[in-house]
Amino acid sequence: MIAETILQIVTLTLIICGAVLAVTLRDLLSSVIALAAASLLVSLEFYLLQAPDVAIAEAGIGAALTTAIYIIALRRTRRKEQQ
Amino acid sequence: MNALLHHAPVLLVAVPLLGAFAVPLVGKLGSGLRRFFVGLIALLTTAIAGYLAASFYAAGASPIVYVLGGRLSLPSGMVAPIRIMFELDGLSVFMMLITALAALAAVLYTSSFWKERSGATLKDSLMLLLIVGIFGMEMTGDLFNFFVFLEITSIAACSLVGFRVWNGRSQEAAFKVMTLYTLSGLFVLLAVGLLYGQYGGLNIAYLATMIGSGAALVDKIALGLLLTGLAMKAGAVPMHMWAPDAYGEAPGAASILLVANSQASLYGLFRVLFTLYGSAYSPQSLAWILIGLAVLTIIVGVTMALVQRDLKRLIAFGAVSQIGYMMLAVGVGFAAMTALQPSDFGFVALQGGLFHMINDAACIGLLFLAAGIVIRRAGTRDLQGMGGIAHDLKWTTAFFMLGAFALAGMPPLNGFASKLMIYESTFRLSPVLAIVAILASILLLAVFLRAFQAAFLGPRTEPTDVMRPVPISMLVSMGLLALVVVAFGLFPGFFVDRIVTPAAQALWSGRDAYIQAVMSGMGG
Amino acid sequence: MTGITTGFGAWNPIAWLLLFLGVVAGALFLRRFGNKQYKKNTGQTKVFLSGNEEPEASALHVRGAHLYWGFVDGLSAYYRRVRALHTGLLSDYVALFVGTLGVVLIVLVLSR
Amino acid sequence: MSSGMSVIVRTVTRFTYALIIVFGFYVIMHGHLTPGGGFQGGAVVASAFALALVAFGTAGLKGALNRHLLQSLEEVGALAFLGLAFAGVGTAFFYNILANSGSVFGGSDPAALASGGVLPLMNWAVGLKVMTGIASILIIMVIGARKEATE
Repeated sequence: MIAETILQIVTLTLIICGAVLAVTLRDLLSSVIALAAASLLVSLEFYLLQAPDVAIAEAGIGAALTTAIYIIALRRTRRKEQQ
Repeated sequence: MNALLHHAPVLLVAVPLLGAFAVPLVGKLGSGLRRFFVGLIALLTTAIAGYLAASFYAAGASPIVYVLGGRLSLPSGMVAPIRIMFELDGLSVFMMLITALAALAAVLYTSSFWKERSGATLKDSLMLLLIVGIFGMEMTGDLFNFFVFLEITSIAACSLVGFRVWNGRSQEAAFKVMTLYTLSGLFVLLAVGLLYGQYGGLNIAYLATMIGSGAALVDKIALGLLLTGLAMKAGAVPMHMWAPDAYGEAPGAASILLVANSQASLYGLFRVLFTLYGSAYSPQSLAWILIGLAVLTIIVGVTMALVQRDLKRLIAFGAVSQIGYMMLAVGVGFAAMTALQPSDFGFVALQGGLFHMINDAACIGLLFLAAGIVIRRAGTRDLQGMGGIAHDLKWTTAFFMLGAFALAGMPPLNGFASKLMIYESTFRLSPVLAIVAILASILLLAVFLRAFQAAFLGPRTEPTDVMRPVPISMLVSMGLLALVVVAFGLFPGFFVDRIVTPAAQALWSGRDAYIQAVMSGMGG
Repeated sequence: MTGITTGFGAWNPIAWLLLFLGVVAGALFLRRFGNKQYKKNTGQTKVFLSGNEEPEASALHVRGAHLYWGFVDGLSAYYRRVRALHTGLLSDYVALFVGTLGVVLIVLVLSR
Repeated sequence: MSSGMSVIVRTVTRFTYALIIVFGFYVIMHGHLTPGGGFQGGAVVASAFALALVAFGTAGLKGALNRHLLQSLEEVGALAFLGLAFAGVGTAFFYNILANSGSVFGGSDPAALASGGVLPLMNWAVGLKVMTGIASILIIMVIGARKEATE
């Protein structure tokens, strides 16, 4: 019980870190990777909350597909965000 | 009860959905066949809607419940407890009729407009999908399904707004609309989640009984989220900014479906206010929020329409102001209903507001469809560059004039009848509101006279488009709406008695019947 | 059957139409007593502009943006504010949306 | 875009590509028994496709896998789903006609792979629609990006 609580707290903290990084990073590719990491952690959190169904969808859509789409879109623009 | 009537509610959603997915496959066989197929689907949908409405009113307008998946018992003998249902009361059937009218007009209009352009298959598919979403929103008895259908309309509407992919302006409008629609969808989803967390159910009737004991803080927050999100999708000021962009950039036939979409959101708002919360939580402040938004919508919509130079944006601001009239009437009805001593003028206000919905769909639709032809002929959307259209397009001119006069409330057309009911009932609550509404209506007439004068009158100008007669299907489509305008104008009593009064009664006193129809049948 | 009664007033389009037709008939009847000396396509019908030549028809057509300028000018204080609201920026749209949500929530939470 | 990414990415993709697809089909196939289903499985299969597309670029696109075919398959998936829903219209829309019928999917063992009536079939239909739909979105995006780059 305690272990699970700690795991959840760690996961949630990391999700927030990933989200903040995704917004603040100036390198857009790193930003996308941070977003993917946050998505994957959200997926883990769904699993911990006993929603494996949602976890699979989140891992597939949030972590894999949106990242791929972002990377494809990034090819059309510059990698660094301008001030 | 025969089989077709029994399945009619779900067929209204299923048939256009089938059409939407079959259109690309049929389209591979030829564009003529595709247009025939889409027209067939639209006619079939309208026929089902008409049949359902006729039998509904003949049977005394008591709520119909349709359970998807039916009753299936597991091998263990347990009956599947999961029920996704459609529930139709007077208001749903009334809204369904509006949508069927708009859908038929839009599909008829579009069947020749895009004959030679690419992407027509996609547009047909998206329009049918939008029709599916609107019908679903109006008929579902489940709050989460309401959200799902709301998202279907959002996605289809955004794609239709950004349909002209070669045009940067339409891409920008689609992006704005998509962001705002997604945000409003998230608010609605958050509210649904709050209610689900609180009461463990998603059925509107079930939630209504649970809220019946008095609203907690969570209920109030959910109500605020639902109210704002749906009012935004309906286009209430100050959240109306997307409406001119969307209406302006969408293809002509899609504009009328966007109007129906806005009205479906308004329907959701009324359903939440009157059925989901209703007598359980109905402070006067809620009515005044609605009235305040409505007055802002009326004033800003009309005055901004006056200074528009773009014909479609001008009509769009006119459409925004009309949303204000409906919200004003229903707000007044809500205030009268929830006052310590309910007064009868509230019922008249509800009747007027709902009657104005179908009138607005017909008039605004007529204006948008006529404007589509005018813009194609003039080669520009700028009123400054137009003139003399009336020399060539006799029928279009007549239809535009009819729509403009009806919308501005000129007797004996339909807009006058519904606006009269709104004025008279609003006057009883607060004379100032009625005066604002009347002045705005006069200003609306000025707006459309300006558009008419600038686009249709004046000397003949050289058209940029090749001179071709307006296709028959477009004239038939506009004629259908014009027929509604004239018929509802000349015989308002007939239609108010038949279709508007059951809808108003569903709001005024139908909450218990709506709940009972589901809750009493839950076991069997 | 054709009309509606609101409880405070009534509206019958058929009666209105009959009255309207009656008024039109009366007006046409009165028109018959008018001056019969009027001849088309003569100097009688020419536009009189202080003796100046009549301009081309296209020059006389009032374009869309030129109507009601006096009205708009009179309300310029109002229009300046409302137009400033319509920036066309998505962030402003969202800000107004969320702001409205905030106001609605505050009113709802405070009431009853 | 046609060039693709570095050797590391491509090598890893070669190893994981088939695994992801097999897992996706597993999720679709067992949708009525275990967590997941048509949507999730379809998304997983499509993510394998996205991985290949990002790693190898459009060079990895074989001629047979063009977007017209994918879009047609997507429509077929959607129509199959709706057709199964329409099949129950004798009782109610979405009525499970095969359940408890004693036929292939109508067995009485609730844990068997061939159980659940029309549910596995609907999972396959949804899975087909989702994987082909997302794949065609990706192809359209890649082709659009390439066109912009060459112009």
